Amino acid sequence: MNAANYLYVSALLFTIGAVGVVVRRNAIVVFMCVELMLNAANLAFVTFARINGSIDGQIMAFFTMVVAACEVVVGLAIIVTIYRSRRSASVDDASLLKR
Amino acid sequence: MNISLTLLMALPLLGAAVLAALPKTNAVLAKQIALGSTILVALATISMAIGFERDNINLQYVESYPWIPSFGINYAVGLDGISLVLILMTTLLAPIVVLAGWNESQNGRWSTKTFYILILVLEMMAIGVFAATDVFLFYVFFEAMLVPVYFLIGGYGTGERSAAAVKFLLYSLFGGLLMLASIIGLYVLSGAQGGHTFDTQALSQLQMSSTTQNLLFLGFFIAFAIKAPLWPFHTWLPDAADSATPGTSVLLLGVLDKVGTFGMIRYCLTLFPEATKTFTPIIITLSVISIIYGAFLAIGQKDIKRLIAFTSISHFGFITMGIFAMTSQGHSGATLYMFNHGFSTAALFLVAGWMISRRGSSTISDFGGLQRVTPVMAWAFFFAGMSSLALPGLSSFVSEFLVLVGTFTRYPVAAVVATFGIVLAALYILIPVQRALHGPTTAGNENLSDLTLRERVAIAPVVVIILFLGFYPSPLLKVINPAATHVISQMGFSDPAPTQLGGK
Amino acid sequence: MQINNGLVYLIALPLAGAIILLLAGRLADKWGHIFATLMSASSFAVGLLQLSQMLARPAEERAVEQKLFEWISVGSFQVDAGLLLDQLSICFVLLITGVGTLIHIYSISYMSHDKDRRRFFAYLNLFIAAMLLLVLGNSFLNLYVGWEGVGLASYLLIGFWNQKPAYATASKKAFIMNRVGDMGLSFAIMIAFASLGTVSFSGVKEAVPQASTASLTAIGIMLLVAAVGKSAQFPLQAWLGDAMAGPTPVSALIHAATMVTAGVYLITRSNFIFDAAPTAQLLVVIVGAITLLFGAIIGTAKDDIKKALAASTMSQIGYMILGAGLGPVGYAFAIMHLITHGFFKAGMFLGAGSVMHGMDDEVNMRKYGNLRKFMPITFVTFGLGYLAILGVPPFAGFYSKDMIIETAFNAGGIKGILLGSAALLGAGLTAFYMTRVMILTFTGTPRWDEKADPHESPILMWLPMVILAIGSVTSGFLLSRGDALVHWLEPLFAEHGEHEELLKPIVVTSLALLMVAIGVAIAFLKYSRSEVSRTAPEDVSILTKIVRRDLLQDDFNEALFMRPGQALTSTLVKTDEIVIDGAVRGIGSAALSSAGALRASQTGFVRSYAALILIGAVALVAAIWVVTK
Amino acid sequence: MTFTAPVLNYTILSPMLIVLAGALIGVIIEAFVSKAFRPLVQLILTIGTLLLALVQVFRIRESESVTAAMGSVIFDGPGFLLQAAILIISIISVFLIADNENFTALAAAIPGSPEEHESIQQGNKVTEVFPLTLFAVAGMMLFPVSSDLITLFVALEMLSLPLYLMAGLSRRRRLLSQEAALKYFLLGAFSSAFFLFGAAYLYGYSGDITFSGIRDSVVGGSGNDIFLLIGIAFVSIGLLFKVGAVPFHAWSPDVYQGAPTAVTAFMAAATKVAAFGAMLRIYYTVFANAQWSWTPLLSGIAIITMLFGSFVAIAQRDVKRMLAYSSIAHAGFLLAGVIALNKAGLAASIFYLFAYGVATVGAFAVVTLVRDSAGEVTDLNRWTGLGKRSPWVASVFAFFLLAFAGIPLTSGFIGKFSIFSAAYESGAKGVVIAGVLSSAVAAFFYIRVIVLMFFTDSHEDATTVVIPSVLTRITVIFSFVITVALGVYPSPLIDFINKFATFIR
Repeated sequence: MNAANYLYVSALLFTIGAVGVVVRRNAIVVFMCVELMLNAANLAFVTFARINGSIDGQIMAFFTMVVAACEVVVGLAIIVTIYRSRRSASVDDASLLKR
Repeated sequence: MNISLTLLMALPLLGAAVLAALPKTNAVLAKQIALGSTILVALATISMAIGFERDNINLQYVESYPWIPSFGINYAVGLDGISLVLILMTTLLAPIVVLAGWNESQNGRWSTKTFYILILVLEMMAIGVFAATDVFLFYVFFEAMLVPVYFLIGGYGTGERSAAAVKFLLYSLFGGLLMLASIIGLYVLSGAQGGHTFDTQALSQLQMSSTTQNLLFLGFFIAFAIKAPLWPFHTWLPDAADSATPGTSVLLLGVLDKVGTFGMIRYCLTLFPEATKTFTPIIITLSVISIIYGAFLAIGQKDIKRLIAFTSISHFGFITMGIFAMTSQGHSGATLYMFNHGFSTAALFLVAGWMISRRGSSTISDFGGLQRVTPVMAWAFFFAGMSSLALPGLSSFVSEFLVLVGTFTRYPVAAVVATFGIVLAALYILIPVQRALHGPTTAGNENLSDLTLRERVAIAPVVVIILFLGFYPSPLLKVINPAATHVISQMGFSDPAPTQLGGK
Repeated sequence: MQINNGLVYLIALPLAGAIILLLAGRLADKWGHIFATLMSASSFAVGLLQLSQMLARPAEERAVEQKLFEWISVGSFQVDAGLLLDQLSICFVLLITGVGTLIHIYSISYMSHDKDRRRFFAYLNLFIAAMLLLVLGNSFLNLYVGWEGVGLASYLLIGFWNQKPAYATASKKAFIMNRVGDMGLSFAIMIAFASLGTVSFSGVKEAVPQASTASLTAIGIMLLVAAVGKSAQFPLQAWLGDAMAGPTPVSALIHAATMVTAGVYLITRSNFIFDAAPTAQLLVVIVGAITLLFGAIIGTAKDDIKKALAASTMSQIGYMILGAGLGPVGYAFAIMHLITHGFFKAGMFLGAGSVMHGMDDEVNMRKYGNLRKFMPITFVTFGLGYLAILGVPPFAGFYSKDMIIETAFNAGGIKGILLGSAALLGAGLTAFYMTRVMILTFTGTPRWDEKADPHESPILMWLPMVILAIGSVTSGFLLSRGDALVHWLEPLFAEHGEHEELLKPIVVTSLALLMVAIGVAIAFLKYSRSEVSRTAPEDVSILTKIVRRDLLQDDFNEALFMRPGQALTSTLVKTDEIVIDGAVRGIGSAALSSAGALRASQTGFVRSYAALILIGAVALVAAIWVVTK
Repeated sequence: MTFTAPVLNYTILSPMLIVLAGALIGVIIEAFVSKAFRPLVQLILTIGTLLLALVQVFRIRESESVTAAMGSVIFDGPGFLLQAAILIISIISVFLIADNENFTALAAAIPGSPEEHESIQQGNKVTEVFPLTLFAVAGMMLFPVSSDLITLFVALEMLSLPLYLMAGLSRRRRLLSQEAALKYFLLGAFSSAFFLFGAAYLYGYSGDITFSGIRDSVVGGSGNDIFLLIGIAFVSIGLLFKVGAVPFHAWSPDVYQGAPTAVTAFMAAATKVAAFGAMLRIYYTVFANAQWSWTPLLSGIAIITMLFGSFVAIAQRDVKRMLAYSSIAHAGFLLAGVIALNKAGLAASIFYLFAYGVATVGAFAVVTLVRDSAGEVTDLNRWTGLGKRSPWVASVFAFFLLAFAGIPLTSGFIGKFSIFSAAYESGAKGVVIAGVLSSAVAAFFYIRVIVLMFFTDSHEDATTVVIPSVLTRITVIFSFVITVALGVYPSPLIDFINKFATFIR
C-alpha cells in the first residue's frame, strides 16, 4: 500500500479535527477535536518514520501522547471549573471578553 | 576638546535640576531661578558668539564623542554661522519669555516650578538641535523637544489646550517618523559605502540613485515643512498658538519652528543637493502660496493669537523661499529672517498676551481704543506690528528684502508674487491695530492698566534688538554670510550675474 | 565726490527730537513742542550752512557724500548707509526743514488745546527726519527707508485723532495704498539689482548706458508706480482726500508741501533712467496729465475746504509729474513748481487751519462766508496763495506753471498738443475751483453755525502764514530770475537739445491767462451772484454727483479690490477650516471609525477566533503556493 | 550491543535544571509548609531560584561546548542572551505576582460561593502560582535553545500549560478570568496541533528531527518541497500564534484583559521573548536558505500585524486591552527583525525584546496600582485626571507609553531604529514604511492615554492609586531605569548583544 495514503488519512483527520473545533460548541468536544488533530499529526509522524526509515518520528509520537495527556489534565481542570461556575460547557457562553 | 557647547547645554539642565529640588510652594523663587538660569545661558552664548571666528567656514566649538559606536552614532556638536545665530536667538529669547510671562504658569494644571523645568529643558534641547552635527543626535533632540512643548501647551494653555497639544504632537510625530525612515535609509546607505555613520559631512558624500535621493529628501523635507510650517501642513499651528500661553507660543513659533527651516538648510540641502534641485520649483511654489495664503488667513482672523500664527505662516514662506532661492542674498536673508522673526513674533505674542490677560479675551473686537487707555502697551503692540510688516528701519525689513532680492535674481516670478505679501502684511497688521488700539474706548476696556515695570523691562530688549538690527545688521550678517555662501557653493550654485531683461 | 561728515546732523536732530519726546512720555508735555520746534529749526540751520558751503564750491563739486556705516552686505548686494547732498537734495532739505519749522511754530498754537500735543510734535519731528532721509539717501534702498518712514509718519499723523473710527480708517487707507506704491519701489530695486547689479544712484547712473531698454523701462515703470502711490497720482490717488482727517498743519506739511511731492523727487532723481526709457517717460506724462485734470475736476465739487485743497494738491502734483516726465528740459520746472507749490499750498492750508480754528473746526465751506472781515491776515495770506496758484503774474505759480505748460506744448507732435491742452484746461479748472473756495469762504453772507466765533488767529499762527505768503509772492520770481534754478540743477541732468517751439512763449502765457480768466469768471457767475445754500443741493446732474463722489474712485476700488479681497479672504478662511484642516481631521475620524469596525471583529466567541486561525492557515498555505509557484 | 550513555552536558542545562528543581521544591512546599508561611517561603524560593539561574546563565555564557542532551539543546550566544532576558523579566514579574491582591483565594471555588468567602476569610492564597511560574520559565528558557523538533514541542507545551492555568486565577472578576483561561487553552491547543502537524511534515521532508538535519536538507534541496512548505507554514502558525501576529492574534486581547494583571505582564513580556527567540533561531538557521518562500509571507503578516494592532488600539476603552493591541503592533515590528535575516536584525530583535519586555512589565505594574474599592480599574475613562492625583505614577506610565511609541531618549526608540534599519538593510523597505506609518497611528492612542491622565479633569468615581508595595516599587523603578538607560546610553547593552548575537548552526 502506498505510504502517501496514510498521509491523506492524516490530513483528512486533521481537517476533521480543525473543522470540529470551529463548529462544535461543547468545550469537551472541541477539546477532543484538538486531540484528533494531534493524533493526525502523530499519524503523519509515524508514516514519515516509515517512509524515511528512521525511528525519530515514532519517538516523537510517544512524546506527543505524553504531552497530550498533560494537556488533558490542564484542559479538563479549566473546563470543569468553568462548568461549575456557569453550569454550561458551551464555549459560546463564555464570550464576555470581546471587542 | 573645547566643551563649551556641552556646558552651554548643561546650564539650563542644571537650572532645571535646582528647580526640581525646590518645594512646590515657593513659586517666586522658582521664577527667579528660572530667570537667573536663562540669563546665565544667554550671557554664556554671547561670550561664545564673541569668541566665534567669523571668517572661518569650518565648524567651531566642535565636540565629538562616541555615543552608540556600533551604529556609528556620535555625540557630535559644533557651530557654524547659521547655528550660532539661531542658538543666540534661542538663548536671548528665553529670559525674555520667562520675564514677560511671569504669571503665565498660574492657570496651569501643575505647579509653577514644573512650568519652568519644562521651559529650561526645552531650551537645552533647542540648543542641542541647532548644535548637533550628527544626524541621529539631531533627530533625538528634534523629537524629544516635542515632549516639553506638548506639556507646556496642554498643561498651561487655555481653551482647547489638550486637543491643540495633541494635534501639534501628532503632526510633528508624523513628520518625525517620515524623517526617521529617511534617516534609516541614510544609515543603511552609509553602511554600504564605507561604514555606518551619521556624521553630516560624511553623509553628504554618499552616492545614491536619484530616486533614492528624492525619496529620502522628501522624508526630511516633509518633516521640516510640517514643523516650519509650510502650506498645506500648517493647520496645527493656529490651534497650538491659540491655546498655548504667549511665552510658549514665542518658544513654539520663534524657536521650535525654526528647527524646520534650519533643518532644510542643514540637512535637505547639504545631504541631497540633487533632489533639492529637483524639488526646488515645487518648494518655491509652496512658499509663495504660504506667503499669500498665510497673509489672507491672517486678515480673516477674529482672534488675535490665531492672527499672529497665520502671519508666521506667511513669514515662514519667505524664509523657505529664501533658502531655496540658492543665492547668497536669499540664503543669508533667510537665516537673518529666522533670527528677526524670533524677536518680532516674540514682541507680538508677548504684548498680545498682556492685552489678553488684562482684558480676559483674545477676540480682536473686544478691544478698542487702547491707545488712550494704555499708551505704552499700545505702542508696544504697534511697534511689534510694524516689525511684523517689515517696516524699513526695523530688522525684519533687512531680511525680508534680502530674501526678495535674492529670490528675484533667480526666480523673478516667485519674488514678484511674494512681494504682494507686503501689501497684505500692511492689512493684517493695521486691521487689528485699528480695531484694538484706535477708535473710541469700548466698554470693558476703560480700566485696563498699562504695562508694569517688569513688562517694560521684558519688552525693552526686544525693541532694542529689532531697532538696532534694522539699522545695523552687519554683526549678524558677517557671521551668517560665510556659512550661507559655503552652503550654496557646496551645492554648486553661485549668484547669478546681472542680466538684462530682453537682451540688449 | 567730497566727503562731508555733517550731513547726518540734518537727520539726527529731528530724529533725536522724536525719540526723546516719545520716550519721555508725559514728562515732556511742558516743553516738548518747543524742543521739537528747536530741533526742526536747527536742522534748517544746518541745511543753510550746507547751502552756504555748497555755494562756495564750483558747480561740479557741489555734491557731497557721507558714508555712515555698512548697512547690508551680502555677496554682491552691497548697500551702505550713506547720505548724498547735491543741488537737488538741498532744495528739498531747505523746503522740508524751512516749511517744516514754520509749521512747527504754527502747530504750537494750533494744537495748544490738545492734551497730546507732545505726541503730535514727536510725530512731526519723526516725519522731518524720515523725509530728510528720503531726499538724502544715496541709494534707492536708503531712499526706501525714508520712503516708508514718511509713510509711517503720515499714517500716525492722519490717525492722530484715531479715536474717531473714520479717521483711523483714513490713516489705514493711506498706509495701505502707499504700500501698493512701495511695492513698485521694491520691484524697481529688485530689477535694478538683478539687471544692473547695484542699487546706488551713482552705480545705476553708471550702469545705464550698458543696460537694455527693457530693463530700464521696467525699472522706470516701477518707479512710476512708487511715485504714483506716494504722490497720490492716478490711479492710487484715493487716499489723499481721506488723509485730510489729520490735523491741518499735517495736511499743510505732509499732504501738500513735502511728502506727496516725494514722487516728483523720485522721478527727478532717477532722471538718468527715464531719459533712457521713453516708454516709461511717456507713462509718466500720461499719469501726470490725467491726474492734473482728475484732481482739478474733483476740486470743483468739494465743499470741504481741506478736501478741496487736497484735490488741488493732487492736481498740482500732476503738473509736476507731467513736467518731470517731459525729460531733461522739464525736471527743473517740475522742481520749481514743487518749491513754489510748497509755499503757496502750505500757506493756504495753514489759512484753512486758521479758518477752522475760528469756526469751531468746521470744514464745510457752505457754512463759512464773509470771513475776510473777521480774519484779515488769513484772508490776505490766503489770497496771495490763491493768486499764486492761479498763475497770475508775478506771483510764484505763474513762473513755474507757465513753464510746465509751455514745455508740454513743446513735447512735440500730437503728444505735445494733447499734453499742453490738458495743462491749459487744468489751469482753467484750477482758477474755477480756487475762486470758488475764496468766494465761499471769505465773501458773501455769513452762513455760520451758532458755535462759530470767527476771530483772527494768534501770532504764532499768522506769522508762518505771512512768511509763506511772502514766499508765494516772491519765490517764483527769485528762482526763475536768470534761470537760477535751472542752472543750479543743470549738473544733475542730461543736456537737452533745443526743441522746436510749437507756440511762442508769449502765446502760451496768454492762453493760460485766458483760461484762468474764464475759470474765475465762471466761478464768480456761479457763486458770487446768488445766495449759497448751507447744504449742497441735491437736484444736480448725474455728472455732478459723480464728481462729488470723487469720480467714483472709492466705488471703483471697493468693487475691484476690496470686496473681491474680502470674499477671497472669507473663502480662504473657510477653505482652510473645511478642506485642509478638514482633510486632516477626516483622516483622524476615518482612522477611528475603521478602528471601530475592526474592533467589531473581536466577537468574543472562541469559535470565531479558531475560525480566524483556520482561515489564516488556509490563506497562508494558499499564499505559499502562490509565492512559490 | 553496548549501551552508550548519552552525553547530557549538565553545565549547559544547569540554568534550566535549577529552575525546574526550584519548581519541584515549590510543589513540595505546597504540600508540607503551613499556609501562613507559604507565600513568603514560595516567594523567596522563586526569586532565589531565578537569581541563581541567572547567575548560572552568566557563568556559562562562554563555555566551550554549546550543545547538550545529545544535540537537543544548543546554548549559543543568542541562547544565552534570550535566557538571561527571560530570567530578568521573570524576576520583575514575580515581584508583581507576589502581590496577593491579584489572585483568587481558592481557584476551585465557584465565584461568589460560600466556599470562596470562607477561603478569603481564612486568608488563603494561591501559592501554587509560584511553582507554575517556575515551570513556565523553564519552558520559556528551553524554547529558544531547543535544537530539535521534539524538544521544541515539549518546551512549547511546557511554557504554555502553566500559563493557561495562571490566566484563570484572578481574584476579581473571576468569570472573565476563567473565560480567558478557557480561550487561551483551547486556542493554544489548537495552534499546537498546527505546529505539530507542521513539525511532522518537516520531519517528512528531511527525515530528521534535528534542526541541523532539516537545515542540511533545505540547503541541499533534496527533499520534497511541498512537504517543506507545508511544514514551514504550519510551524509558523504555531509560532505566530504565540507571538500574537495577525490573524492568529485573536486570543491576546481577551486573555490580556481577563488574566490577573501580574500574569498578563509575565505572559506579555516573557512569552514574547521566548517565542520570538525560538522563531529567530528557526528562521535564521533552519529555514534561512528557503527564504524565498517565507520572506514575502512574513513581510505581509508583519505589515498587517503592525497596522491592525495600531489601528484597533485606537478604539480601545480598556487599558489592558489597549496594551494587548499595542503588543500585537509590537509583534509586527519584531517580525521585521525576523525578516531582516542578518546579524543586525538578530541583535536588534534581541535588544528590542529585552527593552520592550521590561517596559511592558513596568507598564502593567503601574496598571496594578490603579484601583478602586473593588480592585483594579482598567477602564480608561476612569483613569482621567490620574496625573493630578498621582503625578509620579502617571508620569512613569506616560513614560512607558512614550517608550512604546518610540520617542527618542527611551529604549523603544533605539529598539525601533535598530530593528527598522536592519530590515531596511535587507531590502524590506515596505515593512519599514508600514512600520513608520503604524508608529504614527500608534502614537495616537498612546497620546490619548496621556491626555486622559494629564489633561482631562477627573470624574467623581475617581480611582485611587494605592501605595505600591516594596516589590512592585522595585519592579516599576527597575523598568523605568532600564527604559531610560537604554534610551540614553544603550551602547553597553548593544555592544554586549553584538558580541553574542550569532547563531551556531
